[in-house]
Amino acid sequence: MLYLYDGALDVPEILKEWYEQEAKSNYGAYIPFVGTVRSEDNIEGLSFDIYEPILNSWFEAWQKKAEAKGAVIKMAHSRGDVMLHESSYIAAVFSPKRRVALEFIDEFVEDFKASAPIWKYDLKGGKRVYALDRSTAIKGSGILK
Amino acid sequence: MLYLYDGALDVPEILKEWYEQEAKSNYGAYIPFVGTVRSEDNIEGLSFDIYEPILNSWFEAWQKKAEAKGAVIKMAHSRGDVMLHESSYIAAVFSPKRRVALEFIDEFVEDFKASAPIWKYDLKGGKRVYALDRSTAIKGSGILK
Amino acid sequence: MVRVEFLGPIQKEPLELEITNLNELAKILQEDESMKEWLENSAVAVNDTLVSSRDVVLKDGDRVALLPPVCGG
Amino acid sequence: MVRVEFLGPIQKEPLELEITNLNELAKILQEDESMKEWLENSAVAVNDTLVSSRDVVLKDGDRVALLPPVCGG
Repeated sequence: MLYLYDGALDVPEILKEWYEQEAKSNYGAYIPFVGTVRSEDNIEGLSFDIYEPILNSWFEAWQKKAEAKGAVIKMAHSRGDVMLHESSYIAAVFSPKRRVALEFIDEFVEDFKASAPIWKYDLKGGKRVYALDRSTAIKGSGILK
Repeated sequence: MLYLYDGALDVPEILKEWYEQEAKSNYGAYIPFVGTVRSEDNIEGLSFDIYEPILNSWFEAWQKKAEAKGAVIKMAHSRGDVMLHESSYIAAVFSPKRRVALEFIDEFVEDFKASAPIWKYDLKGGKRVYALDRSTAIKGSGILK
Repeated sequence: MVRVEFLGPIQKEPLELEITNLNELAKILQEDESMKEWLENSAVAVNDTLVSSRDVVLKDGDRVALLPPVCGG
Repeated sequence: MVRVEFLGPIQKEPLELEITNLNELAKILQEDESMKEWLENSAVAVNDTLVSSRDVVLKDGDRVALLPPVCGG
């Protein structure tokens, strides 16, 4: 399942809900990845735009990949502003055995960074500045140039 | 930090405590690994023996490795009986950036499985049966044979 | 009519264009100097599916989106 | 005296032995048929530090532990 929230994530609550959702599913491994806003370059926080239709289809494709290995993926992400030391992202894999979960969480998070249609802005002096230097062009970009 | 508990772990509470302990430490990534007892081979649960002196020194060596990369590791484990669908193990890495945390949690969990002085027993018909077939001889075993 | 949307940080209002393929769209957007960098680093979706070449026929009611470099998390 | 402990699933009471090295310990334990398999798959710690060879001098008060195959988690 994919969950989008306005503003920062309630990490303890989400980790708890997901754990309880799968409490009887007989998964042996649960690996969440939590992303938190770091203090750097004098930012006050980050802000996010999300394009949901493509995010949903990207996520569904991953969910199918996970199912094929007997695993399940959950993801939560913030829309809008998230301040320093607040969290904006949680991804989690549940699987029967640990190897699948350890490998999946790594592949999933890396592809998320490279492909998920989410745009990040630094909040500086009350302004929203697109974080182009930390962003990645989606595979196949440039066909209209 | 290393935390040992009698019986099953309170996973939501531990994940929450650890998240809050590091809330202001400026880590960007938090990756817990949660191990839960699966129903298989008609077991009623698992049971664990731990030899603490060597577990402590093994853990401290890993904590130093983590510190050298600017990361921190936390671990919780159960002593004694843990029943089906309860959890017996949590390991977590906090680090500034995601790559270090993703690689560390994998290496740490694998070395934990191969080296940590913890013995697992299946609970079957009220008896404690050593899980030899799923156990790993510690590196350097056999010098007295 | 084909609707063209510019996502995320691209500061450009949506367009409604009479076009039948992505070559025609490319020609129109290349005339807009402010789009030069975005055309180089943006991906293109037709009806919310990413496409990897300009070889796509567009029909009335189709939606095209430009997706600039991403950074979730 | 050197104290020898058998950890985890090894069902054997601790021993107090007058030995000065691990070769002497090996000889004593090899005489116990119930230890045969454990000697093959167990690691050895002296004063809670794992050792990788029998080349260790033991002195009065030292503690030796045998660690059979592990499976935490």
